[in-house]
Amino acid sequence: MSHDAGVSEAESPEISETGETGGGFELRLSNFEGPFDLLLSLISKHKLDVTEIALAEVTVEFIAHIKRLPDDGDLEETTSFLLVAATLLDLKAARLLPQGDVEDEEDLALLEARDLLFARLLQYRAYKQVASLMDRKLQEESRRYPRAVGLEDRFATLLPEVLIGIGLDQFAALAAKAMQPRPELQLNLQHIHAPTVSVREQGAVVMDRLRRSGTMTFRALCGDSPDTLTTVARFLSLLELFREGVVAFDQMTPLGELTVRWTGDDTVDVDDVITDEFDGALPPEEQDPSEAREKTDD
Amino acid sequence: MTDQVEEALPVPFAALRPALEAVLMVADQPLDELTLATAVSYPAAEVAAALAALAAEYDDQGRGFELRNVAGGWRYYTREEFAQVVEGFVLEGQQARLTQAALETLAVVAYQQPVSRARVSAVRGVNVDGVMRTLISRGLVEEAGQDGEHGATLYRTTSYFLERIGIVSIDEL
Amino acid sequence: MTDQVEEALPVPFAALRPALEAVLMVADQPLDELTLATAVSYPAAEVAAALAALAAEYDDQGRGFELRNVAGGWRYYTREEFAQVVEGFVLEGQQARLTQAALETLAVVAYQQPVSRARVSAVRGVNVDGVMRTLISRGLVEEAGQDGEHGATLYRTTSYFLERIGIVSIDEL
Repeated sequence: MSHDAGVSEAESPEISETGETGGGFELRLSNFEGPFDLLLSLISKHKLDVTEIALAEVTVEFIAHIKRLPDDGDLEETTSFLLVAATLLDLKAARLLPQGDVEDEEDLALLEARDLLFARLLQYRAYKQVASLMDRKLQEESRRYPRAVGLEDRFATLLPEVLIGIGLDQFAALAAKAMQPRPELQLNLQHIHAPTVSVREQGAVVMDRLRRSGTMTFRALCGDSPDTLTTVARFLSLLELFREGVVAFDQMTPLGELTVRWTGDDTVDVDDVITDEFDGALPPEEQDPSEAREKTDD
Repeated sequence: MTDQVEEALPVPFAALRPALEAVLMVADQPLDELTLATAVSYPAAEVAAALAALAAEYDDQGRGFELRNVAGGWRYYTREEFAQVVEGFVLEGQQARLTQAALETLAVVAYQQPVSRARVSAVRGVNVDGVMRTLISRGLVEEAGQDGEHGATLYRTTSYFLERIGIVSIDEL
Repeated sequence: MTDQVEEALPVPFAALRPALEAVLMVADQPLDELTLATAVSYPAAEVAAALAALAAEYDDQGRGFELRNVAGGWRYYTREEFAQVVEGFVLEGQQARLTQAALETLAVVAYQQPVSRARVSAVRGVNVDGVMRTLISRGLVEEAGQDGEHGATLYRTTSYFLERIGIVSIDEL
C-alpha cells in the first residue's frame, strides 16, 4: 500500500471522507437513505446509544450536513431532512432553557415529539438490521442454484399439443397491452440548471416577512419558493437567525408544521446576523426576484 | 376418491423415496408436499417425512446437491460451496445485488405486509416510489389490493422473494 | 483471496465427486468428460473414474435417478422403473391451454424478438423466468444466440408457434 494521503486507513463504511475539501471531514449526504439513516450514522459514529443526549450531541452536525443536500434533491426529500432538523433544534433549545421557563403544554408536546423521534429511529434501526440480515441471506442463497433443466426427451414428447386459444387479433391486442408503458413518475428537470441561491439574500426575505407578520409557518415562509435550493437557503438562514436569538421555533407535533416567531427587535440588520458561512465568497448579485415579488404578497 | 386400500399403489412401499427423487429430478419449480403426494399416491405426511429423510441423507453423504424446502416447495439445489464451479453452467447470470434502499424497503414490506407505499415511506423517512417499482419489476414485491380506508395500493412480498432468500415462509425471518 | 500454497484448485481433492454432482445437477444438456474436467480442474481420467463411481453408487443406493453416459455425454436421468410416476406427474399439471401469464409473455416475445428475458421481465413488470421455461418446454420459444452488448441470452418464437397460431411467418403478426 502506498502512503498516499488520499488513502484513509480508518474509513468507516457509512461515513467517508472525500478528501477534496481542504477543511477535511465531509459527509456525502447522497450516501444516506434519508434523515433517519443520517441521524443513526452520526450517533453510531460517536459511539452513542439512541438517547436524548446523543440527539443533542449530533444536532449541530446533522444540521451542518443539511447544507450539503445535493442541489438536485427533490423537495420531498429535502423537507424530510428539514423536519427532523426542526425537531432536533426544538429539543436542543428546550435543554438550554431553565426549567421554569417552559410552559407545561409545550413541555409535553416536546416530550411527545422526542419520544416519537426515538420510536421512529429505533424502528428504522430495526428494519436496517433486518435489511442487512436479508442481504446476507440473499447473497448466500444466490450461491445455490436450483435444478431447472429441460425434460428428458421421452417425457417432453408426451406433452399435449399447445392450444393458443385466441385469434391473431386478440394475440396482437395482448402484446399491445403488455407493451404499453406503465405510468412513470414525472421527472422534474428544472433542477439541472439551478441558479445559485444566496442564504444572505433569502435571509433578508425571511427577516422582512417575520418582522412584519411576527409569526409565520415555515410552509408559509417558503410558499413562494421557486425551487428546493431557495427553500434550503431560507431554512439555513433561519438557523442563523436562531443562533443569533432573533427567532424562535414551535412545532406542535413531530415532523408537523414548524412555526417561526420573530423575537428580535427592529434594529437587527441582516448583515449582522447572517454570516456568509453558507454562501462562501459570492459575488454581489442582483436582487432576488422573489424579494421583489414579496412586496405584493399577503 | 378411489378405494386405496390395497389396490393400485403405483409406487410400492419401499420405493417412496426413489419415486420422489425421480419426480423432483424432472421438476423445474419447487413442488409442495401435496403435489408430490398426488404424484406418488402417498399420504402427505409420509411424503413429508420421506422428503426430510432424503434431505438429511444427501447432507450426510456430502452430495454436491441438496434437497431443500423453500417457499413452500421442495427442490434440488446445488450446494453453496460449489457455486464457483457451477456458475458457468447456469443460464441466468448472477443476480444483481440489491441496493441498500431496495433492501430496506423490502424489509419493511416483508414485515408489514400488506402495506401501502406511504407507510413504507414513513418508516424509511424517504420517498420509496422508485425503489418500489424496481422491486416489483424484479418480481420481489407485488400489488395486494387496496387499502379499504384510503384506497391506497397495498404491497406484499412474492413467493419468488421467499425462493430468492431461501426460506419457507415469512415467519422465518 | 489468500495464496493457497498449492495454486488454488477450485475444488479440493475430496470434493471432486460432489463438485461433479453439482455441475450435473444444473447442466441443461449432457456434458462430456473434457468439459467436466475443465469445470472442476481435474485430469479427465480422474473425472471419468469419479463419474463411473457416482453412477455405481446411485445404482447401489437405489436412487430414483441414475447417471448415464449417452453418446459421450453424462446426464442425470430418471430411473426406468419410475417412468410411470414421472409421466403421470408431467402430464398432470400440463394443460393444453396456456395461462394468461404465458400468453402475455409469448406475445411480448413474438413482437419483440429476438429479446432477452430481462427485457421481457421489464416489459411485463414481473419476473418471467418460470413462464419462459414453460414456453421453452412447450416448444413455443427457443434460444436465439446472445445479445452482443451484455451477453444475455436472446429468445425467439419457434416455427411450432407459427403453426399453432396459424400463420406462416412472423411478418404476419
